[in-house]
Order: sequence, then structure tokens, then C-alpha cells
Amino acid sequence: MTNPLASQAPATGEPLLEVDDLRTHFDTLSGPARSVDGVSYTVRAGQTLGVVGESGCGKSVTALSILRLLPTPPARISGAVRLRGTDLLRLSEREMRHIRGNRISMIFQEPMTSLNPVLTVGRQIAETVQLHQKLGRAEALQRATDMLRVVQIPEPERRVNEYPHQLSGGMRQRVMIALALACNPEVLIADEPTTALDVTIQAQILELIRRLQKERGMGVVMITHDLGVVAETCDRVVVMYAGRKVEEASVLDLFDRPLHPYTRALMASMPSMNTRSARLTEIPGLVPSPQEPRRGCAFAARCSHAEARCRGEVPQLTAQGQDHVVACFAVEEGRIESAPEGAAAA
Amino acid sequence: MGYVLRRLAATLPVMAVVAVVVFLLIHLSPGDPAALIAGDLATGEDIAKLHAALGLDKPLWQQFMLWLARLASGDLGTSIFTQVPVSQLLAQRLEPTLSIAALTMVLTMLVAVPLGTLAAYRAGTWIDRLVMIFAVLAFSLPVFLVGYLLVYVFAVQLPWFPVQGYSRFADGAGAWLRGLVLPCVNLALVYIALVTRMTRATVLEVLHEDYIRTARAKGLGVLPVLGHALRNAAIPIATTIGVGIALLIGGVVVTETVFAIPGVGRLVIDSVQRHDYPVIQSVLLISAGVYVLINLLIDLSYKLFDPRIQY
Amino acid sequence: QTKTLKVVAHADLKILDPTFTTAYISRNFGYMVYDTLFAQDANSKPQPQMVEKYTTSKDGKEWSFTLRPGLKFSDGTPVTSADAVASLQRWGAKDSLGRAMGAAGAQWKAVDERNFTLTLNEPFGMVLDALAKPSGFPPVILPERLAKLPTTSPMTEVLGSGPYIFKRDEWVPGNKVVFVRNPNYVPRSEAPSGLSGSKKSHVDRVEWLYIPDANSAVAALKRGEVDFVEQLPADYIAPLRTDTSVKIGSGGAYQGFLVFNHMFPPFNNAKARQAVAMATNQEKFTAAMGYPLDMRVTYCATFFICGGPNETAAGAEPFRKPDIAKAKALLAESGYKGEKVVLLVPTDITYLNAEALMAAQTMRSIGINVDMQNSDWASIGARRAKKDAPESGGWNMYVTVAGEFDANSPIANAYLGAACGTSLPGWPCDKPLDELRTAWIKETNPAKRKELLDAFQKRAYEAMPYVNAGQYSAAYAASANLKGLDKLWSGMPVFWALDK
Amino acid sequence: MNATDTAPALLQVRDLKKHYHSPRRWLAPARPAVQAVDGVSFDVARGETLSLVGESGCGKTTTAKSVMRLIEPTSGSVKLDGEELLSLPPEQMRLRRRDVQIIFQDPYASLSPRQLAGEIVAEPLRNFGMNSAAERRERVRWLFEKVGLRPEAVDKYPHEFSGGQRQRLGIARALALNPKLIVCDEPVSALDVSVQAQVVNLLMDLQAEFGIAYLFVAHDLAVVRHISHRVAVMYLGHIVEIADRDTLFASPRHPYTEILLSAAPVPNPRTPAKRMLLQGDPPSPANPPSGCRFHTRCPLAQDICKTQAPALSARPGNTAVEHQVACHFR
Amino acid sequence: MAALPTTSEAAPATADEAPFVLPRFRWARKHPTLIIGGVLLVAMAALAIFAPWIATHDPQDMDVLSRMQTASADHWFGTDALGRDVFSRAVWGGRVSMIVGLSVGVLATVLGLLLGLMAGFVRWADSFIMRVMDGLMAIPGILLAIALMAVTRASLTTVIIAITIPEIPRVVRLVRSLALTLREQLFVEAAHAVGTRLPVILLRHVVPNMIAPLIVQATFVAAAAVLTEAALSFLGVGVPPQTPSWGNMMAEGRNFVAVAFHIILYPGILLAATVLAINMLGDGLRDALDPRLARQL
Ligand SMILES: Nc1ncnc2c1ncn2[C@@H]1O[C@H](COP(=O)(O)OP(=O)(O)OP(=O)(O)O)[C@@H](O)[C@H]1O
Ligand SMILES: Nc1ncnc2c1ncn2[C@@H]1O[C@H](COP(=O)(O)OP(=O)(O)OP(=O)(O)O)[C@@H](O)[C@H]1O
Ligand SMILES: [Mg+2]
Ligand SMILES: [Mg+2]
Repeated sequence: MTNPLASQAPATGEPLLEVDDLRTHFDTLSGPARSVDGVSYTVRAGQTLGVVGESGCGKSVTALSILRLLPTPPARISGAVRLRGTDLLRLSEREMRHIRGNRISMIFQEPMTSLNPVLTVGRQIAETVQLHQKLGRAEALQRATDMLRVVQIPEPERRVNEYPHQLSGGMRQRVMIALALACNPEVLIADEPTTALDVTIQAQILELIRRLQKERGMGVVMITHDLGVVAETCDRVVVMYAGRKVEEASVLDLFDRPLHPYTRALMASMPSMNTRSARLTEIPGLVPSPQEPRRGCAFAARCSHAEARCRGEVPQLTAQGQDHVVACFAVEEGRIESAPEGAAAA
Repeated sequence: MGYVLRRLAATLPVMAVVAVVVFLLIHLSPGDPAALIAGDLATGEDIAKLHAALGLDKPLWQQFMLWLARLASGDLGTSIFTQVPVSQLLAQRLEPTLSIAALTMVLTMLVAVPLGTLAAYRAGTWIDRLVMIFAVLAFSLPVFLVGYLLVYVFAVQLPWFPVQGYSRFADGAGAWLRGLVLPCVNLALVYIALVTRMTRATVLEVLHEDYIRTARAKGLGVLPVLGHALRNAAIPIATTIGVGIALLIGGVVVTETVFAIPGVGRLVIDSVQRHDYPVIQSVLLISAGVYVLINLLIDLSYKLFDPRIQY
Repeated sequence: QTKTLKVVAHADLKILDPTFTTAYISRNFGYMVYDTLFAQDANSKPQPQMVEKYTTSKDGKEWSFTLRPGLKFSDGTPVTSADAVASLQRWGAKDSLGRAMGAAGAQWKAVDERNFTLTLNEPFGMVLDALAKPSGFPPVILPERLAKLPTTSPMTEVLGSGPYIFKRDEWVPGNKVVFVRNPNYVPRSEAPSGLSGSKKSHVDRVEWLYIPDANSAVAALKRGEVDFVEQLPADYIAPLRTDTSVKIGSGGAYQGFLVFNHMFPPFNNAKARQAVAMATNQEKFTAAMGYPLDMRVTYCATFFICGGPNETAAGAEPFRKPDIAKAKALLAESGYKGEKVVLLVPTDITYLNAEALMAAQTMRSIGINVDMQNSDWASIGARRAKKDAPESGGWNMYVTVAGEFDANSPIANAYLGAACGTSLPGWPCDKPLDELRTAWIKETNPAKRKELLDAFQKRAYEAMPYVNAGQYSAAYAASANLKGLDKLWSGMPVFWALDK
Repeated sequence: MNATDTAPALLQVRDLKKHYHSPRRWLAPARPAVQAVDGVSFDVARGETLSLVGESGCGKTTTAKSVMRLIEPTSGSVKLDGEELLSLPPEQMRLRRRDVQIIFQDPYASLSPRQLAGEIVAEPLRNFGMNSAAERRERVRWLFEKVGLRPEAVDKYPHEFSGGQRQRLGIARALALNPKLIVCDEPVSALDVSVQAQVVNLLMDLQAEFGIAYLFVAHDLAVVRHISHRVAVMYLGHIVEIADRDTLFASPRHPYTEILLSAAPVPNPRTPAKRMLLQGDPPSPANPPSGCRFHTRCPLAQDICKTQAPALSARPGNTAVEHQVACHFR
Repeated sequence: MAALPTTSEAAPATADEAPFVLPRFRWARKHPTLIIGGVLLVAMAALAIFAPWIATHDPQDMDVLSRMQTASADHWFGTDALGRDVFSRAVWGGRVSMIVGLSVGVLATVLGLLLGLMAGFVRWADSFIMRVMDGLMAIPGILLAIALMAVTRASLTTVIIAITIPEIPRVVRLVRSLALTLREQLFVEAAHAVGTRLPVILLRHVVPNMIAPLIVQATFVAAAAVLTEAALSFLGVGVPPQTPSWGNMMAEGRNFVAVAFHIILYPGILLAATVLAINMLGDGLRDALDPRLARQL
């Protein structure tokens, strides 16, 4: 199969999901953890938005905050999450339940543990359908079988009555997808759906998601730390660092013209982007913990372009060219030009 | 089916160990078992005779085999003190003990599982704290103190329940039940504490599992989500209930003393004071057997809860 | 509607044979299911019971008795003189009075179905008293078959001609003994009085419950779950007196006994025994047992029950005031050198436990090295019969209490029987004491008897077979609506006289 | 740094097998053994990096640990410097451990949580007779420096380190005894990209400095491509292809290798991946397919594949290193 | 997407900038049960240790003429049925409980550790030890203790042994399961890989990682032991009845519940407080040392 060249898909769909200055802080015994600290993005129908960043930068917390799946307390969520204009953060828990699994669905990273081990996969899918579409038990089970067929599980009639442990990892992830899509959601959030899988299986799953999105016109949020996955599946990319969005652009633009020093470093540190057998580009230092008190740009400590200003002031997102925003003083001040050192060789 | 047989066979070594322990208890204890069994009144001659009659001159293992053989034929021996076959003594005492145990069990499950689940669901809130305080208190209060407090309040001050004794089921279910309320509540407290704590811990742990997040992401409400959680927590909870049987049987001894209930527990205490070893041995054996059997049943029931269990 | 009398018994019934043990619970059991030839009435006068009529020769050596017609055991077989003779022979071998009669050459003989005779070699002043003996080993009439069984172990079968039948199938040792009215019982026509007269039961069923927990027993009584508490624990007497739903009455006089083992040092020496007596403060003993002031005798200077027919203060004077210094001196004289003294401590009967602990404190106060060995009362009952050395399973002292019938005369008071080895546990051995008693039994002149009695007690205080630890009155408690309580007599279980 | 033809390889693995037998339970029917590794052979030359790649569960870890006898292999031969390891008695084997060391995938689980960093690194020294504390301290300091940790860090507990630092600790420990070979079981896959780069660089620097050979287990093809001299591809307990790195990535021969390489996402939105999708899931190693183990999923499969297992054999190549493939057709 | 206003620099992290909370106190605030339990236990232990100085009377002295008195200036907790001072007896009685709790806790843990390690690391010993432990587990602990007391003479030592034996299997099971997990841990494998010998591995890597759960388990064993001792005494098969122990006091007092509840009440409260203290300490330790233990213990 060929790459559908996602970047060519027009980003003209109506805004489905708007995350607006989302902040999720956790009250912990060692002080508040600012896991997500002001993140905004928009997902449009038929569009895939990639969210990349290193472990712990707040990708999952953002996603869970959208669906309000975090326990409050300890989490405190502020900002707005609008689904076709309705602010989800203001809905009652009851109304929210009607959204989850119905209008917004989510696929989790660990297909091994995200399915209830003591229920048949059929029941787990049927349960959603029964709940949201008010179908009877038998019809719901029928729907479950159909969904398994949609996600290309062989012998769906048999598999529908099997328990998760009887399925391989790849099949379980397909079941998760079937579960997520059973009610035809408008938005699908995929939180690292393939990191736990082998490359060959990962390729199958990504292909599947891509196809289903095309067919159903969903908006997809693809959370990943793998720039390769982003390059292959996404239309737009949000780069997160330490709970904040540091850069957002269309996928082509980002790979052609990464602006934020962090984005550049990330790309440069990937082995395959380097010249073979040469030393990899390292990013010195560590990702700051969300509990650490912050002043200025979170990346400043690891950034070769950092100056005094970076350590004292938080850079705001500014537009750099069409549809490309970045939060960096160095970029603002023109200290970084648009052709980075280690950009992908086209 | 093969599995059931296999599991049944696996209880044999356990029961064998129990038998050895029970056997050695008397044969390795300081002093001559014959003298112990003959009692204080016996003369040297009596003891010598008994020595031969009991086969105590034979090697230990032969004695053990003989004893096992008699056990296998259902002969539990004769009570030294009352000269009544032990099986008959036990039969007389079984009803009250079984009634207490069964009712306590039912009470425990009815109270502890919902309570523990509630505490887990509301972890960190005052409900949770209250439940946990109750659990640790119930764990720390001596059964007999609670027993007397219950009697004092609910039988002496408020004449709601009989103070003591046991009314047979055959003499009316109402009186039977009324008489069992206080002993069962008394006995159940510890057990409830145990199961509540375990339920809370397990459910809490399960609630952090990814599949619970999945269930919530599907839009399920509180009760269905807790249902998902409970099904997964069922095995540890069932295990605790099974292990708790030991606590229950031990507690029965105390409770029966407090409430003057003529059950097996009282029989043991009386027998200990009279050095009536055949009775003690039999009760130990039987309670171990009950423990093993119930735990076997619980083990077998795991498959109902968890399809991953392979037989 | 069956009428059931529910009684909280004072102890758990373990031995179903009143001819085997002097345990009161077995004695009471005996009165429920067996009958006697004679019985004491409320004035302690022997009255014929199973006997219809009897005659005695001038010299008192020939007696003949006729059984009432129609007497039957509960299985319907008739009671014959053969049964009576066999029972009396069994009794004569065991009971102190019986043995005294035996010493006087008593010979029992059946004449026909209903008639039997007694011949004696010498006159015996207490034949009727013996046959009406209310306690210790009462001479109950068993079927010949049972009476012929060896006396070394208790009978397990129960078959009597008394007012009740023992329901073995409902017996729960440690909890409940059930009796039902004996349809084959043939009552006398006289009204019940003491243990005599009609014993026809007013209720269909009598249940003895064993509730060792006093609170439970009392609460059960208050709540009407039981009708009668045979021995009200002392500490509940005062609180219950204010309760109108409950009646409290005297359950007979009791004395505490500190029983010595005369076979082993130090108590094989009279001086050591006297030392303990000298240190004994009766008031503390009765107080420790918990009896209220009005139910205990501050100091009782007799072995024969203060207020009883044989009360006398002879020989008691030196022991009236506890004197530790004197007691220590006596102990030293006895040659005591600090050996261990094994005291059997009952743990299950509160008042006996208190008595034992008091005994321990008393002995320690004069420097005796007390080794308390705890067990339940039943085991002590067994252990006290052992003649082994204290360090190998025997004992030096145990404590008990005796009701008035088992203390009120030189013959009833078995612990004063100093017959050397054949008497009750303790096996006191004092020839003069034994001779004085025999003389007293035979003597018929009241004045001489009194003299002999005084001499006997004087000797007893010298030999000190046991120590009188004080006298108190036990109490029963009954629900106020129980009828016939006035018929209760000196702690005897005349349940047939009670009605609901 | 290619292995020369004349010198004997540092590590020679021949026909290594490891079958896991599930413990037989009383009265229970026997279950088939898991043929985790079923006859693999390869060499590692001095100073060389040989990578083992393959899907999850194909037996990479089992192979790696068997080489060190952390797992007792079922059969086969492992020679280090010409000496057979598998038949060594335990104490002899213990002594040989100074020559082969291991770095684990999980930097969190492989360090004892209750030992100080310094103690962890000093432990192998203590085991091999470096009894003087001062000497050890000196050596530990030197090792810390080598792996880029601050010397003060000796007094910290593992949980006080970040993942990358912990992995450095693990490397320092492995390095302590001057081993000739270090087995690396996915040493970077638990790390973030930025940290991964640090560790990969460190490993390569150490190799350059001390001439250590690596048996490098990984599933990230980009890293493998970066670090290896030669690459062995495993499928279901078998090695299906070994070649030098460039050959393998440029012209894979085995269909599985080909698919595997094509499946990796390329971080370049402008190069459309020529994706070959592998259908189905790997079969269970407890019940492997007959013949060629890949035949159930192979696009080229013919009848012969079902019955005959192709041997791993050399193919003519353009490099000095042999290119071995186990396929009937390629 | 326009730049978004951000306020993060305007909201300094207050908790982080107040570093003057001593870590110790923060730890205490985090584990209140641990602190309450510990303090309570120390208080009870002090009472027992200093009994000779704290007790106002000789605990054995019977002043029968002033029996069953309620609390007064002379008798703080009143007197019992034999006129003994309840306060003094209660204070002395704490010793028995403390000794039993401590001895059983230590004995059962040490024996259980040895057996458990053997089961976990010595292949042939495993099934033998575990079958024996299963057998012991099958007999309800208190019954086994009662039976053991039946064949021996009552003394503090026999009570300790009788309570220890049924507790051992629980510890063995825990240790074995920990051993089996630890055996598979990478750091143990790593130690093996760097040539560490097995005994050294056990000592340096395995046992230290068992300490936390073992201590927690030991506290629970100790709490159970204190309760069991009291129950045995209460049933009349514990330490000799004359020994002032809480169980004995309650056994003696049970006959007077309705007329003199104080005899049973004070020792009952002290007993409950002690067990509560140990349990809270155990819970607190568990949460502080390793919250994941909650399931296992
Ligand atoms: N319940 C919580 N309490 C406190 N901190 C939390 C909680 N959940 C998450 N965090 C913290 O929030 C930060 C962001 O976590 P998040 O899971 O969103 O990271 P991520 O970007 O998804 O990383 P990964 O790639 O590892 O999944 C982390 O530092 C994490 O420790
Ligand atoms: N102790 C064991 N007992 C039984 N089977 C095992 C054991 N260890 C591994 N296996 C099985 O052996 C096969 C190979 O496992 P191994 O760990 O070597 O795979 P791997 O290639 O390292 O996989 P991964 O990439 O997931 O680490 C797997 O199927 C695994 O399930
Ligand atoms: Mg995440
Ligand atoms: Mg692996």
C-alpha cells in the first residue's frame, strides 16, 4: 500500500474539537505538578492531529483531560475543551458519560491491559453499543461482530466470544479500535496506539486507523513520541515539551522547517536522521519534572540558543509563516533561521 | 473434571500433614500418652494395659498407620471423659456451630464486599477513612470484649435478643435466628474487617487498571464500572474469604464461650481442660478438613470469575 | 402445651451415677431419677418414702422393711426387694454411714418381692438417718442389675423409679440435661416436705442448663428465659434483691474446707495443719467468695455448721483469732523447710477459685512455698483421688465447700472420717478421732452423745483433718411467679415441688 | 572493524537451543515445550557489534541470556575465546563471567533499589578479588567518569537517578571487569529519544576505546542500523538472515527481513513508504509451523516450505562478510 | 492559532518555594497512622516496662474486704473480685502482652524468613516446606494454639511457642512469594551476571528487599499474637491464671460483667489500644514503606 500522503489532505474540515488553554495540575504531596500547562489545539473533521513529545511531557494527561477521565482531586483542570462548541469541562458527569465512547473515543497505549480480562471482547464492545445506541443485547453483539470484521479480525463470529487473553497483541489493539469506533464517534483520540506493538503489527494498525478515518471522516488525535509515525499519519503536528505546546505546524512544514530548538534537537537525535555511524546528536540534560518550579522557557536549561531572557520569561506562541506557530525567543528574535542543521534529507 | 480430581488429589498432602501434626501433637508431647489418656485416676497397671491396647509399644509410624486406618473407617475414637464416641459428641454440637458459621459468612459477604467497594470507590474521602477506621478497630478489639458489650447493650439493657444459649432450628426458625444475631454479629466483625480491607485494597488496585479507564472511556456509569472492577477483584476477595475461614473457626471458640452456646468450640475448650485428647484431635482434623474443602471449592470457583484460569 | 421448668444448674453434669461421686450435681441428678427408701422431711426427720412400713426389734438389731406396692422403674419393671438389697449393699461399701453400719455387722436380705430385712451385730443408733441420708452418697435404689456393676467406674446407664426420666437423647454435655415426668412414678399421698412426701412433678419437663457465665444466667432469669438459678453467684445477690421480678432465697448453709493431704509432708504433721488453721481468717474467705455480710457467719467455731443441730464450740478457742506469729511458730515446729506445697486451684468455679487463692495467700503469709496448679474443678475432682506424691501428680491441698448435710455431724462430715486411707481424699488418719465417732454413733443417750460430740470436735481441732474456712449461706434466685418456692429446703433440688 | 577470516571469533555460538518445559503438574496432561530458541548459530568477532533483531517473542532475549548462561540452554555450544562455556562447572563459569557482561533493557529493575550507586558498580570488583576498598573506590570513580556520571553520585540510590543515568550505571557495572563481550538486551528501548542518543553514543565510544564486542539485541531498526557491524534477523527461534549491516538494509534477501524493514515508519513525510504489510500474527513457539517457520505468513511460500526447513547458508555477496539466508528461494 | 495569554509565571509554586518544612515532618503528615500508632505503642510499652514503678499496689495482693470497688483515689481503676488493684494488675498485665507480641513477632518472622528463603531458593526443599506450611495453615491458628496448650503446662514460654507455630506459615508464604518474585528480578540476575555467589546474593540483594514487607508482616503477627494470647487466657488455656495478664483479668472479670464492668473494661481498653497501636503502626509502615503491599498483607 502507498502512503496516502496525509499532508495533501485539505485541512478544511470544520473545527470539531477545540482545546483551549488547557491546564491540568495535580495536587501531590511534594507540591502541585503542572503536567499540562496551557495547551491549545484544534482538530478538524477528517484531519489527523499529531501530538509528539518525550515521555512525561503531558500528552496523555491532555487526552485524559479532554475526556475528563482524571480523578479530581488530585487533578485540577481548567481552560476549555469544546466539542462542536460545547465546553465539555462544564458538562455534568452524566452528560459527559454520553460523550465518552459515543462522540469522542479513545484508544490506549497498552492493548494488553486495556481490555477487561474477564469479559469476552464481544461483550465489551456490545456494552458500549447497548449504552449509547440503546440496542438490545443480541443486536449489540451482532454489531460487535460486525465491528470485529471492520477491523479485519479473521473469524469475527468466533473471536467475538473469546476473552482478551486468547488474542494476540495486535488483535487486542484491533479490538480496542473496534470498541472505540463502535458508536461512530466524531473524534478519536489514539494515545500511542502502537508503541507496545512490533513494527510489522504497528504498520497494520496504523494502516487500519488511517483507512477507518478516511471512511468515517473522523477527527483523529494521534499521540506518539515517534516522529516516523507522525510523518506517516498526521496532517498537523503539535510538539509538546514539559506540559506546554512549543510548536505547531502542518506536518510538511514541521519536517521541512522545524523552528523550535527542541523540535530540531528531537529530530537530530533520531538515529535514522543522522548520517550513518556518526555520533548522534544528544540533547544534554533531562526533561524537567512537572513539580519543579519554573521560570522562563522550560527548555532553556538544555537549549544551545538559550539566553538570559529565556530563563526569566516564558516565550509566547508566535506565528512563523503560514499556519506555523512556535514559542521561542530565539526564533522570534531571528537567531534561528528556518533551515536547521539536521533536517530530513528529502 | 480432570482438574477437579487433580485439585482434590492435591489436598491429600495437606490433609496428610494435618494428620501428622495432629498425631504428633499428642505423641511428641511430654509425658506418656497412655497416662494422658488414662486420666488422673488410673493406676500404673491401667496405664500399662492401655499402653498395649493403644499399641503404644509399636513403632511410631505403625501407630500412625493404625490411627489413620481407624480414621479412614470413620472411627474418631472415644472421648476419655464422657466415654461417648467422639463422632456422637460432635454430632450433638454441630448444629449451633454450623449455624453460626454459615450465618456469619452470609452476613460478612453482604456487608464487607459492598463496604470495601464503597471505600475503594471513595478512596481518600471521609467515607473511606470511616470504613478503614472501622476495619482496623474491628481488627483490634478482642472478640470477647465486643461480645460482652453486645450482650450488655442489646440483650441486657435493650431486651432485643437473648442473652445466651442456642435455640434449635427445629424449635422454630424465629427463635433460632434471634438467638444467632448477636453471636454472628460478634463473630462477623473481625471477618468483615478482614474482607472489607481486602476488598478495598483489591478494588482500589483494580480501579487503577487500564481496563477500568477503558470502561470509563466508553461512557459507563459508576455501577457498571464497579461491576467491571468487582469481577476482576473477585479472586483475591474469594481467597480472603477462604483464608478467613480459619479466623472464623477460631473465633467460634471464643464466641461460643461468650454466648454460652453448646457448639463444637465449647466442646474443644471443655476437652482441653479435661485433657480429652481424642476430642481435640478430631476437632482439629475436622476443622482443617473443612478449611481445605472450602478453599478447594473457592479455588474451583475461580474459573467462574476468571476465564484465564486454565484447568 | 408442655410445661417446662428451666433451671440454671450450679454445675455441668458429667457423671450420671450418684453412687460414684459426691459431686452435688450428680447427687441432684440422683434425686431426679431415683427414689430412696426413706427421706428427710423439712424438719430433718427421716420419713418412709419407698418403704410402706418397717419394724424394728427391741434391741435394735433386727429390722424389717416392706416396699410400697406397685413401685416401678421408669421402664415399667417392678421394684423388688432384691433391687433394694443390692443397692444398699453397693451403697454400704462406699458411704461413710454405710460403712459404719457395715462395721456394726449390717446384713441385708430379701425376703420376698416386697419385704427385706436388716440384721446387725450390735445396735446402731442411726439406721433411719442413714437410709434417709440426703447428701454425700444418698442410698438411692437402683435396679439390681446396675447395683451389681463394679463401683470402680461410674454407671453409664440410668434407670430409676424417681419422679423423672433422664432424656439421654437430648442431653448435651456441657450445656443441657433434660428430664421429663416419669409416668411410672408412684407418688406418696403425703404433701411434699423436704425430700419426703409426694414427688409428683407439677411440670412435664425439667431442663437443667449449664450457663457458666453468671451474667448470662442472671440476665436469662430476668428476661424469663429460665425460671430458676440454683446457685446465684454471690455478687449478684445484692443487686437482685431490689428486683421484684426475682425472688431470692437461701440455698442452705455451706462451709469452706481447706483439705489437707495427710500422706505427704508438710501436712502429714498436725502442727503444720494447725499452723494453716491458725493463720486462717474466715471472714476473708467468705468475703472473697463474695457473699454479702448478712449471708455469712463472721466466725464459725464449729465443724458442724453454725446453727445446725450439732453446733459446739469445743476446742475452737485457740483458732478464733488468726495469729500469724503463732502460726509461723507451729509451722516451724512441724519441721517445715520450705518444700513446695501443691495447691490445686480450680479455675472454672469462681467462688472456689477465690477460696483457693485466699488459701494460697494465707499459706504464703506464714511462709509456705505454695505451688498453685490450675485446672478445672472436674479434673481436681479426679486428681484429688490420687495418692501419688505431690511432685508426681499428687497434691498437698485443695479447697472445696460442703453443704450442711455433708458437715453437720461427725458421721455426715466425711472429711472428719479419719479412717486412714479408706476415707475421702486427704486420707486423714487419727485413731482417737475415729474411736470417738464410733462411740458417738452407737451412743443413744442424748447427754452422753453431747459429751462425746464435744470431745470429738476437740480432738478434731487437734488433729485438724481439714480447716473450716468459714460459713456462709448460698442463695438461689427464682422468677417471682414460680410457685412452691416455700417447699425448697436447704439447697435440695426438690424441683417436683415447683410449679409455673 | 570487520572480523577477519583468520582469527577465531571471540564468541562462537553453534546450534543453540532453549526449550522451556512448563513444569509438569501431577495428573495433568503434558504441555508442549516452548521452543524459544531452536538451533541458532552465529559468531561475534572481537570489537564487533552483532545485532539481533526480530519481533517480540522470537527468542532474542533467550539467545542473549543463554550465551551468558543466565539461562541454561537446552543444547548447543557457546565458545568464548575457543573455550566451551556450557560445560563449565558453576565456579569456573562464575570466574569466566568477568569476560562476558550484560546490560538489561529495564534500567529501573536491573539495579538493586537498596544499594548505593557506588556499591552497585563495585560489586563485580568485590566478587573478583579486588579487596582493597580504596582500590575499588578509585576504580569506581574512574568508571563513573567513563560513563559520564559525576563522582559524587556514588552515594546516591538508584531511584535518585534518571533513566538514562541508571542505564549508565548499568553500563559502568558491566564495564567494571574489563569484559571482552557485553550482551546488550534492548539497552535503549525504554529510553526517550534524547536520552537514547546519549546511551548509544556512549556504547559506541566505549567500543572504540576498549575494543569491546557487543551482542546487541534490539527491535528498533534505526538504532540497529546505527550501531551494528552485522545484523542477524530472528524469526520464531530461528535466525533467518545474517549479513553485514549495509548489505542487509540495502538488499535484504529473506522475505521476512524485507517486510520487517519496510514496516518501520520513516520520519519523512515526503518519502512515501513502500509498505509491505505482513498479514496475521506470529505463530506460537510452543507449536511452531512445520518446515520453514515463516511459511504461514510468507508471500513466497510454496509447498516445499511446509515440509522442509531451509538451512541458513551463505549467499554470494559484495562484501567480505558472508551473507547468510535461510530461504528456499532467495 | 494565535498566541495564548499565559499566566504561569504569575503563579509561583508556593509549596515548592517554602522549603522550610522539614522532610521529617512532611513525612509524618503523610503517614498519620504511623505516627499515632507508634506513639500509642511507645506509651503502652513504657507502661509495661516501668510497671514496677507505675503500679500503685502489689498486683497479687488480695484485699478481699475491699473487693469490687469502682475507681477511687487509692484504686485508680478500682479493685477486682478478690480486692486486687485493677490498675496495678493492668499495668503488669501489659508486660505479658508486650512480651508475647514482641517474641512471637520476632520468632515467627525469623523462622519464617529462614524457611521461606529455603523454599524460595532451594528447589528440593520448596514443595516439602510448602506442603507442611499448607497443612499448618489449614488448622485454624487459635485451635492449634489451644491444642498445643492442651499438651503442655501453661507458662509464658509455652504460650509464646503455641502462638508462634500457627503464625509461621503466613510468614513463610510471604517470604517465599517475595523470594520467587525477587529471584526473577533483573537486579538479582544482574548480580548473578557479575559473578556474585548465591549466599551473597541472598544477603545483599534478596533479604534487604524483603525487610520492608517483613517488618510490616511482623507487626501484624505481633498484633495477632497479642489478641491470641488474650483469647487463650480468656478461654482458660493461656498463661497461668494467677499471672496478671489482660486476658486473665478479663476471664476473671467476665463473671461480674453486670455488677462490676470495670474489671473487664480497663484491661479490655488497654488490650484494644495496644493491638490498635500495633495495627496502625503496621498499616502506617506498609503505606510508608511500600503501598503496593496493601494487597499482600
Ligand atoms: N495522577 C497524577 N498525579 C500526579 N502526577 C501525574 C499524574 N498523572 C500524570 N502525572 C504526571 O504528569 C506528567 C505528564 O504525564 P503524561 O502521562 O501525560 O505523559 P506522556 O506525555 O503521556 O508520557 P508517556 O509518553 O510516557 O506516555 C508526568 O510527569 C506524570 O508524572
Ligand atoms: N521462563 C520462560 N518460560 C516459558 N517460556 C518462556 C520463558 N521465557 C521466555 N519464554 C518464551 O520464549 C519465547 C522467546 O522469549 P524471549 O524473551 O527470548 O523473546 P524476545 O525476542 O526477547 O522478545 P521481546 O522482544 O518481547 O523481549 C517467547 O515466546 C516467550 O514467551
Ligand atoms: Mg502517555
Ligand atoms: Mg526480550
